Amino acid sequence: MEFGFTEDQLAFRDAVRDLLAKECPPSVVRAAWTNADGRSGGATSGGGAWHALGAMGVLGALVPESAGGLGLSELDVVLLAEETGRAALPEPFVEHVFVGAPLAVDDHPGVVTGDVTVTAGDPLIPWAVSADVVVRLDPDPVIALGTDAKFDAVSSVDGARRLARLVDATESRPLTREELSGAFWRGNLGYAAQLLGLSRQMLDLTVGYTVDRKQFGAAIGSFQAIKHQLANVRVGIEFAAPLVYRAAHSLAADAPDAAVHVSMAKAQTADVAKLAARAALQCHGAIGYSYEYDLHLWMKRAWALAGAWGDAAWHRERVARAILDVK
Amino acid sequence: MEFGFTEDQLAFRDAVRDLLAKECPPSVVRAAWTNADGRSGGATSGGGAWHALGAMGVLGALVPESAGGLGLSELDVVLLAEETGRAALPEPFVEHVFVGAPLAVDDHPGVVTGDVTVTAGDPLIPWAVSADVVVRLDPDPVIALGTDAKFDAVSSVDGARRLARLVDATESRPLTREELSGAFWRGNLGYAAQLLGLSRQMLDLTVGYTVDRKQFGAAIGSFQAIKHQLANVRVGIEFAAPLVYRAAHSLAADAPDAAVHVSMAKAQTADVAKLAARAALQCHGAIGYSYEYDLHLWMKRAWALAGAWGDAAWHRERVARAILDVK
Amino acid sequence: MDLTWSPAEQEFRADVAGWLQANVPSEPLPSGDTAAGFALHLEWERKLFDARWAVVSWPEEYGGRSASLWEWLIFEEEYYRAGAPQRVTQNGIFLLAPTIFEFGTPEQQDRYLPTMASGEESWCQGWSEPDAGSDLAGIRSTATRDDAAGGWRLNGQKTWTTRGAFCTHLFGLFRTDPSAERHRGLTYFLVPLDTVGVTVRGFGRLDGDEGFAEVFFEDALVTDDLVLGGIDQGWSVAMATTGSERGLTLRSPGRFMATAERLVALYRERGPDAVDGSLRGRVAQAYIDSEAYRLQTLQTVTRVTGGDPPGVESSLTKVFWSELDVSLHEIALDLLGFEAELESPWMKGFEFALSGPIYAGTNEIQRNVIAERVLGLPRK
Amino acid sequence: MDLTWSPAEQEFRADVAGWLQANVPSEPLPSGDTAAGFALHLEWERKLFDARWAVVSWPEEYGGRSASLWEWLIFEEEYYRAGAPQRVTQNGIFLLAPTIFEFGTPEQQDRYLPTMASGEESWCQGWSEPDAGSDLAGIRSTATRDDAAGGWRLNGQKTWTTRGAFCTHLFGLFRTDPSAERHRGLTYFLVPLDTVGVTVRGFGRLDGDEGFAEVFFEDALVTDDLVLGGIDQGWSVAMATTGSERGLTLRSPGRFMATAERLVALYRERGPDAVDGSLRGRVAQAYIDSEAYRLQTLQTVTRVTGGDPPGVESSLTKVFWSELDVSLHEIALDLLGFEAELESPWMKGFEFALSGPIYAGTNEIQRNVIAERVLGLPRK
Repeated sequence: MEFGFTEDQLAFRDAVRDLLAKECPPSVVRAAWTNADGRSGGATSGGGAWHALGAMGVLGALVPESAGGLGLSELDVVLLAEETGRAALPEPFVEHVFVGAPLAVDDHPGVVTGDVTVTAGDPLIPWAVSADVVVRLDPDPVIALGTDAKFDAVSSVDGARRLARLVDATESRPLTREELSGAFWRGNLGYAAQLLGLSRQMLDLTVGYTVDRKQFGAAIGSFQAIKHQLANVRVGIEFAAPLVYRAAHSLAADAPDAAVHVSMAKAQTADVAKLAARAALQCHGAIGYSYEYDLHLWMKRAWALAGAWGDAAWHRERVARAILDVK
Repeated sequence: MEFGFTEDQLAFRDAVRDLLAKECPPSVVRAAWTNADGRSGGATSGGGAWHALGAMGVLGALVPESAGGLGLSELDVVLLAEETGRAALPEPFVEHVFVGAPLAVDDHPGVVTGDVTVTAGDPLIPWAVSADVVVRLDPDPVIALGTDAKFDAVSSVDGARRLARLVDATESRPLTREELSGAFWRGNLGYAAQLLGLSRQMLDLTVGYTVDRKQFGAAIGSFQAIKHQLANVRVGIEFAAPLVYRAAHSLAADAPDAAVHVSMAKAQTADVAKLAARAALQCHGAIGYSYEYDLHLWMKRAWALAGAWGDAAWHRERVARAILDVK
Repeated sequence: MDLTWSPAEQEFRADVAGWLQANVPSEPLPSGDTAAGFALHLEWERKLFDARWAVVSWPEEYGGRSASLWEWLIFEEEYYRAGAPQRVTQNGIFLLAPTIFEFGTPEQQDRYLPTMASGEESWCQGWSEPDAGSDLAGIRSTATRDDAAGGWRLNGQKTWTTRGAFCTHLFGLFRTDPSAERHRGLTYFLVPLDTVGVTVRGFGRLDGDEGFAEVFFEDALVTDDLVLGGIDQGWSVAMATTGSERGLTLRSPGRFMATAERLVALYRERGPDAVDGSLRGRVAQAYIDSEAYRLQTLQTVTRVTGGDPPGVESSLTKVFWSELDVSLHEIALDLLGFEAELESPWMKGFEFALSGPIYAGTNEIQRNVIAERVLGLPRK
Repeated sequence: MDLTWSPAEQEFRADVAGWLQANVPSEPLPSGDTAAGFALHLEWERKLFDARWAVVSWPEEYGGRSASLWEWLIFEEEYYRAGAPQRVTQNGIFLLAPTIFEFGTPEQQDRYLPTMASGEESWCQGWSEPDAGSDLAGIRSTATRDDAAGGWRLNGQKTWTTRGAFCTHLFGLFRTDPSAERHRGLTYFLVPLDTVGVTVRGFGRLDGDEGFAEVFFEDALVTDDLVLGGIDQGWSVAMATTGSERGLTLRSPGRFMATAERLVALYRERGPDAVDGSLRGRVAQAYIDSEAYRLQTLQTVTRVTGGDPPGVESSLTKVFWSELDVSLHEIALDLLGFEAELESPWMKGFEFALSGPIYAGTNEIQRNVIAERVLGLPRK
């Protein structure tokens, strides 16, 4: 029995964290709200962070070595997704690395480097227009492999997450049942990890602010009303993280309960991210409510991912079916 | 439009409050846990408070004047029930005044003075064994008018509330559909009012304790963690009370939505009483957890009444049916 | 207790409802917290004013109908029920006007009230400063006597000024006695925003609208007739205003009843297919809470009409309505499931609702007030 | 990451489960917090000890099996799963024993550990005093040097002493340096309750059991060999103990997993007919939380086994398990509906669960610790 990550896994996480600190500071997230494609590279499609991740091999991490990838498992990349959440990376990271690249690599070897970008949706597809390959889980699970896909764009509360519905694509193939299932649970694991990272960052940001901000002659972080809200967020994070890591292990090990474990992780992280967002905003007060302050960039990503691919209640119902209904 | 009570109604409340302060101090509530019948009179059946209420006419308040009662309405007595909750009166007050006396008075004129005690249950009947007349709402709505009723006693968490199920009674008559409905909603109104009074008393007790109790060199009531818990209870009470009073008005006015209004009141007061109990215990700490301290007497009554005759979720579902389901 | 409306009140309601039905724009106006939307909202305000619906509770001479509190409640219920536009003039009408009625000179009343009611002049609130948010007593902006110029020189900065970038005037507190501490030595000023030395910079809110502004003062001269109440009396004058903000006038039950009704409609559409079995009970609870809020208001109005002024209990109200508003929108978003993240009135309303527990005294401050001034717990 | 148990661990589990299946009383014992029940529980403790299951993680010489933390977790899982009796000796075994192992002399270890493990001597905790509850540094009970008698004279009062009326010994803090303030000048004593000058008065708990005691000291003489750790070193010695109380050893995941399983069984019986649509999701959430608690413990044990001592993070654990325990029971009572008020293991368990957020440092204190020592917020 050992519940922890290997030195290699932690080193990989640290490398990605360092990369994101350099390539994806908050200014990049903010810029993505108003640039052409909502991604990290400014006006051009595919950003600086994206290509740097590609150069590191991360974008093909789950692609078999035989196809040019790193041949890693969900357990090896779960911490990377958490880091991209912490950075609020405006890229289809989960959609590409966890979902799309393994499905598309046979047709598009460029997914390994990120020269070809894959995205995925169920049914709302983020960064669909700027992607090269699109996976749609619902309705009619399909992978659109060519350039003829047509979209209806819709607006998300998260300005970077350029959403669309896939309307039509002739150069496409249906997903097999197995591909669909794998894609769905891997994607949910990735979102759970990102929600965890988003929660950590919202908490850190708020701790930093409340230590500095003075009112009534004291740092507001010294008041119990602030302390206890943030302590509750910290408790929530503490008891969400192991569910995420266990789910990654279960998927990697192809455990029979893997899907239920992912649902547990997604339900818990969706709830804690919403709690973190609410507490962070309340403890910030008016400054958190202003567009110029960064908090809302994280908060809105959290809101979006908490509902995507099944919200907390949906995933809890999956758990309920597994544990409550007599088979 | 006027949302308030008349001078007469308030004076009646004050008189009952004074009576209970004298006849039903906490020592009487505590004694009822261990005496023979669980009531306010010590070893004898029917306590001091009961006869005093009878002498004041309260016990026949809803009985028509033609039958010797005061001929009052639910609106006139709702505040009295609230006071009996505040005092945790160990008597079948709601069961007798709101439910049973109007049903039994033709056979037993003594209900007006309390010489005959009526109780009621759905299906668990409090103080059944010491009562003279018993109303059972479920199963088979029936009023047992004679002395041959047989009971199965069961134990409540509230040691004063001697519970039983009615097993058999030959001297009885079935309730009409109208009697049943009236009894059920009037009883729930009475419980809602008692829950409100219980909540007020638990809050007052806790405010008193936290003002006095010092730890870390200060009254614990000066800490935000205590203040905010108790402020939340106070808010809850503020927005439960008007629902109770409106429900009383609706029953008195025979309004078409009266039953829904009672359900709103019961749902809200059950929730706020549980909140008040939890906050009161937590803010007291260990002393609240001891049997010798009075808080638990109120807390357990609150737990019992919160679940009796439909808990908060049951009553919310009644509201849901009325407002959500397209008729 | 009498829960019926009098024939006169019913007639008043019918008048309001009839006029609104005939006049409320069929398409919602763009947000009043944008420059373009604000202008369109002012047109609507003018229309309201011309029909004498802008300030129903004011005396006739200033454009009102001397409506009772009951009639005001009825007006608000119908206004929200009709889905009529947001009142972009509300900071003036609901926060400043009560103060002018109480503390203003007759000249100030005649000068400012009619133009405020018509929307010809629009007012924003200059309370908060970068270092004075929850703690308003920490205000640092100054007003220094300039006898030569015959007035006061304002210096400093206000911020989080709602719709400040679109308004013509600001009301706010400035420190006139620099030696006084905290709540003392502040004075309440009325400031035209086109005064030389005043600079307004709009900035965005959470929901993307440019609803906030920073206002900078550099030796801006305001004359003596722009002082409201006495010199150094600003705190007590302002408290009367914040009393209004937190009290009865701003958050009418009609707003939450209308939202609850929309939530019920959404539930009827979406709820029966929802996986989440808790939604039904949560919708019912939110509806019960909006009823509770309405009834508690009726109780308060009865008391106030009977001569008992609203007091610190308004902190109870603030906590309740602000949390109810968040809850109503959260439930709606949960009903929307994965579509919750899409642009919609519910998401926009949710973002707005999140400001409720923050502005006009955070709910943390309100809970302190409840604990100390309602329950009697020790300050420290 | 490896989430499988080794063959040796599986064998250990089978041994535990087999023994428990053969030996756990088929009828639950009466509450161990009553005099009669306590005696029956001690018989059970003796049976555990004789089979070397009483203190599995202790060295063999004191009756244990030198079990690893993993094996201890397995033991606890099986113990709760089997519905085996409450451990009435737990305050000694889990709170005092770690302190004796760390600070006791060899003589103290030999004298007290074996009799504690067998239940021959039973220990209660003398921490709280009437004026020192959450604020343990406010302890006023004194120990005064009496050279003539060759020891210390204890005076004062302890209270909220769990099972104090039934135990033979007490461990607790007394002030040896009256001039020292707060945490300084306290000494940790081991006190036989039959010492002359010690009076124990049992009193009732919320659930009606006589589980609490007050202990009065009047010039009670304790000899030097009853000092644990150094004179005036009591606070740091005690903190090691409270570290255990709050940490890994007391609240094993097995307890909450077993409760969650019982809740699932109750839901299967009652849930499908329940009117309350939220119950299904709440049961699932409580199950998820008990899983989260188990997994977080695995994470911690991995870290501790790797040499990293458990730290202030134990405050996170305390808040979580105590609220989870309340929640598990609240959901069960909601499933029971109007029958919730009847005597039942669920109501009894609920009453007990309510003590969780209070004892061993209230959750308010724990949240302060989390904010200050985990998050780094300023103390004041």
